Amino acid sequence: MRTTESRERKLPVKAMELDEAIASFVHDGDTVALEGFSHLIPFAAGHEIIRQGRRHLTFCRMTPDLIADMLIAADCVDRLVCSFFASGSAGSLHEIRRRLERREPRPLAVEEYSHHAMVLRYHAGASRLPFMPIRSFAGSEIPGINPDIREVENPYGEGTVYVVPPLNPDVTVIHAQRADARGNAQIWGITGVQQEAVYAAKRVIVTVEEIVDDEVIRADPNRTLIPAHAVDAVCVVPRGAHPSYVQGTYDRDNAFYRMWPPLAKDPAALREWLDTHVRGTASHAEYLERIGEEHLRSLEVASRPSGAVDYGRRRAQA
Amino acid sequence: MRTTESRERKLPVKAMELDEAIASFVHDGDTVALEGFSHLIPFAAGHEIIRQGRRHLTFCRMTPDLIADMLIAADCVDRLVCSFFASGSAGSLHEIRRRLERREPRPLAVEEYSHHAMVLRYHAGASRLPFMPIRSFAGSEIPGINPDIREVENPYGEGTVYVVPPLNPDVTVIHAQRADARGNAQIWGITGVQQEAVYAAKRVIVTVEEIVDDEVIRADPNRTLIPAHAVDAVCVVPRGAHPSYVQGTYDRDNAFYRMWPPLAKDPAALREWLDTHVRGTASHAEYLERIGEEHLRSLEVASRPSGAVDYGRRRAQA
Amino acid sequence: MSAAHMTGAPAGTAAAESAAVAEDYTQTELIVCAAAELLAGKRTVFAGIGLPTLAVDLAHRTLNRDIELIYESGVAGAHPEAMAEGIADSVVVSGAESVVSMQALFGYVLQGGNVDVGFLGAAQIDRHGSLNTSVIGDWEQPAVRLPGSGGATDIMANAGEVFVIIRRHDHASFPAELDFVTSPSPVAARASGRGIMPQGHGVSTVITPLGVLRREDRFGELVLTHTHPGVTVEQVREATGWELAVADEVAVTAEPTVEQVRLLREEIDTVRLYLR
Amino acid sequence: MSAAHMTGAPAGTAAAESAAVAEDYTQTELIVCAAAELLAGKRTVFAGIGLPTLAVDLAHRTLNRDIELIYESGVAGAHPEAMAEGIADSVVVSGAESVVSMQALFGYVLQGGNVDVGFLGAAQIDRHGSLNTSVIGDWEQPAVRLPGSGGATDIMANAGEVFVIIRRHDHASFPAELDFVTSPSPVAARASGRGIMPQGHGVSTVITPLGVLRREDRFGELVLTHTHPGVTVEQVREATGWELAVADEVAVTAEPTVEQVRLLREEIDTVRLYLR
Repeated sequence: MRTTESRERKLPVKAMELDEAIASFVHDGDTVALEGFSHLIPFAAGHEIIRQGRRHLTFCRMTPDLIADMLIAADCVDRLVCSFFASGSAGSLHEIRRRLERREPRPLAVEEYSHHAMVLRYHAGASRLPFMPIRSFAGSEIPGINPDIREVENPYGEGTVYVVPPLNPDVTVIHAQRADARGNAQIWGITGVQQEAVYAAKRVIVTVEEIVDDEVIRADPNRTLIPAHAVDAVCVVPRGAHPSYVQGTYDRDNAFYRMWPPLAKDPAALREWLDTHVRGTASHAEYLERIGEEHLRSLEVASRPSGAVDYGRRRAQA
Repeated sequence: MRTTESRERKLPVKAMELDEAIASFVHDGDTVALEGFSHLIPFAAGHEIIRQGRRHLTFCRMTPDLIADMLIAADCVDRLVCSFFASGSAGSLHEIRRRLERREPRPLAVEEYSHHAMVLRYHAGASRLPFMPIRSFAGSEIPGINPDIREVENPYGEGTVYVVPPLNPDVTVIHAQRADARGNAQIWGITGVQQEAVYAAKRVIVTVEEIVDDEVIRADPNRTLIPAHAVDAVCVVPRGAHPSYVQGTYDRDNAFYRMWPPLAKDPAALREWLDTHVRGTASHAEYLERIGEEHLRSLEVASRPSGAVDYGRRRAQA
Repeated sequence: MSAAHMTGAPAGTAAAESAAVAEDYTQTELIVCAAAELLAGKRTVFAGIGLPTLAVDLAHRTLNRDIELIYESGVAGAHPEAMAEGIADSVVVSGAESVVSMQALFGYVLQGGNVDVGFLGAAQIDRHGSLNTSVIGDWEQPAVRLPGSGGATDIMANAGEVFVIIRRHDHASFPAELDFVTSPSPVAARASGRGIMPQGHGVSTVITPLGVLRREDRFGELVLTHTHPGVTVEQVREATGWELAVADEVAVTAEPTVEQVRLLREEIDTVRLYLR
Repeated sequence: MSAAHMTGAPAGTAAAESAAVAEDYTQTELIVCAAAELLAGKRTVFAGIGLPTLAVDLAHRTLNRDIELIYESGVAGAHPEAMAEGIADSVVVSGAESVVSMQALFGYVLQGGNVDVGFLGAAQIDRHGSLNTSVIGDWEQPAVRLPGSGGATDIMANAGEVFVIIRRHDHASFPAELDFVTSPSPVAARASGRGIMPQGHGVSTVITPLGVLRREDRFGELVLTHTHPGVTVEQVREATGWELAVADEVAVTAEPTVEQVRLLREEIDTVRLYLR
């Protein structure tokens, strides 16, 4: 038999500044998940972790993306838990490659999974389950380099089933389109693994494009992917996902993504970029000034409204 | 090792009449799931199964509700798979009680679970997994009366973990607010276990309040809980959930629910009700006439609109 | 506990009147008010249907605005405009803060350890707080077929603590041994040696027509802590099917106030669905 | 296969012109058109990024309006208004038929057996269609660290069949033994004796710069069925790191038509992101 530590209880949420939230909830040595599958990547929060100089983090992200190159180059990370080591169509993450291919400037520990396995690790974490079964991995060499991928006997038939263990971050940070002041957060477009990663974590920071009136949230409760009871801090950070995107608000900065691999291929240029854009700025607002208002405006999108549905309100019955 | 039969491939969906869909896709002896957690219970489809006289079904539903009393009294069902044996606040399901307490007029086989276990059975079915782990059942006598609840050793620690097997219905039937003609179905309000039950099934019938233009669905893709590739038939059946409810369209018929237990306590009265309202009507439209337009209008709800969000549309980038 | 504990009571003479003990109240109202008082300071409550609906609503109006109502249908942060006639009533959805999938509700919210208090009913309860909601008699051919688990087994295994409201207090409902263990106490779970131990306390509080029983120790027994007005300790012991432990000092349950009764009758259960 | 197979080609002289073989086309365009032709009759396609994006889009426009584009980001039934620059690009969401959770996508859509064809790339492929996307050299200290699995291991285990587009055809990319087995063939899965067998066929089709290889038998080897115009069977065999099986009759890959090239350049990849 096995008991699991209960989640920490959440007090009614207080909206706060991002720097205060990172200072309060992200500590050296923590296991930190920054999730968002290409969409809604919490870059502003990642940058603030760099500004505050966190060290020895275990960094969890299905698709590490540029934010991983940045955090690792800033020496925040000792260990990477992920299922992909590149940046989608944009190519290599050179800081990660230097660490793994040449151990420059030092090694980086890696726990490697498939995408579905990472989804299931967060799911097991959120559900306080000791493992989740998966159909993948029969014949793959991934279990051979990851002793945490194990097997159980199928009690309903023959043979074994691969299982993966829970992933329970100390802190999960996500970015959402909007929330109310208590932390009920709504997301549309690609919703990624955010709900699972939030419930799996001990502490949760949600950055949002805007805080809206309670009634906006309560008019459409099915869009609330993250209920307030799971959230410790909600921070208003407009354009907080740049250079990734926010469905309906601004598009991915594809020029930035294309610029990154050649830049990050040169360690000195990468560090200079961090000094200028992250360590050399006091806040995300200053970072955005460096990127430039005109460029940011070019990322805006035209409108495509969802239409409304009706939730109804009871009348007295006959 | 174990191989799982693949799902049957779906052709592009054709909208059809409910009687045609039941005739085509529900056969004697099938395992049939009618899901919807108090909300969106597919009563019209259940009544059509009674009209067509299906026999020897294994009937799956987390909360059997009145529809189970009706299907069992009509002698459609040999076996019941569920996690609750009453009708919420409305009390006993007397046809079920007669079968189980006095085996009148004959016994009914039962597979009994908890709610979470039923959710996980559908999840395992939809995911083609041989089992799903659950934290419940330690010390409960439910595993003692259900040999399909088993244990596996925890490969990451000590002790065992209870697991439940997949539930893969031959047919799942659900009711939704709306769909397009291809079968992309949208649901809001309580979404129950419908997505899992649909993906777990070999064949799927979706009844809807209305079929809408493709563009209505595509304006808000996050509301599509059931993608078209999972659906075999979509049938327009207005008020198809009566006496249960459709969020935003009509409310639960609480008078009907309160009427049922005393009625169903008398086997003859129950059979007469079925003869009059179900077997004595040719379609759901006729059933609704028996219920009465004035009564049905009293179930209508006032408007409470969701508001709209923006999905955005790409502009050329700088 | 006195009416002075109640927050939000208006000041002055009217306040004194509404805080006074009600002259006529039913046993049901007494039970509901006792349950509501115990929700002070709780954060997330998994509300079942029936008397718990009334208790949670009353607590929310009088004691604890921060209480979050969670329903197993998938709703967290419900704000019903009318009394819910079921855990999946349309009024718990309209205006709610969130509606999540049942998998998220049972998996992440409940099994994930986010529910402070779960409310359960039962046909039978034993000395350690195991519950029977399945059958009276033998499962294979029961004398009475009860509703079964529903979410109860899952709630017992995962909520921080469980409150039980039970409408009978006699040897049939408080037996030495349950006819069937649907939702086991941590004591029963530990004894089984199987599966994963419950993460919470199990039953902490039982409110009966005769009094209030509590369990302080996760592996301990129920102890009589309150008798209702006019009930003696001896009556409760005689009505219980085992040698009931009794607290050193047994208090008398606070009687409902005028305001509590008014809220229950005139604002909460206006159709007398549960206040029967 | 001839251009006459193509449905939707307009009639008359203009049609004849657009159905004619293009005078200038690149190797990339040849590969993309060959892949598109193989999607006739397929229902649900799990589209990766890069050349598969082009092939699926081209097939959708020319051969198979019923094809359903599924992305591992959670989108099923995408209708992108512009070419997707990633599997989670905003244009695959706007106007899509559905966006589901990643758990539903990987668990129900993919692992549930609803994907007919998965498209994968690879750095290395072996004779049975096992793929390496992890490392060149040793995993502990690789010569080249590749992207790893992403969804590839999951797609190989669960899609009905897998198409591979690979931009090199030499002993390094078609070795006798992979440096690392990221996504195993059913042959490798069976040999391991562990876990659950893949539910699909594994790799059915490999499109390379030299030709097309196919696997008819789930536990069989890749067989050369097509050579691209100007390529000999001997060249392909020499470029392959094992004794490559060759079909009794090896066909020549159909050349892109004027219309296919026009669609690729002027309507699909207007920014030449992948047509480089």
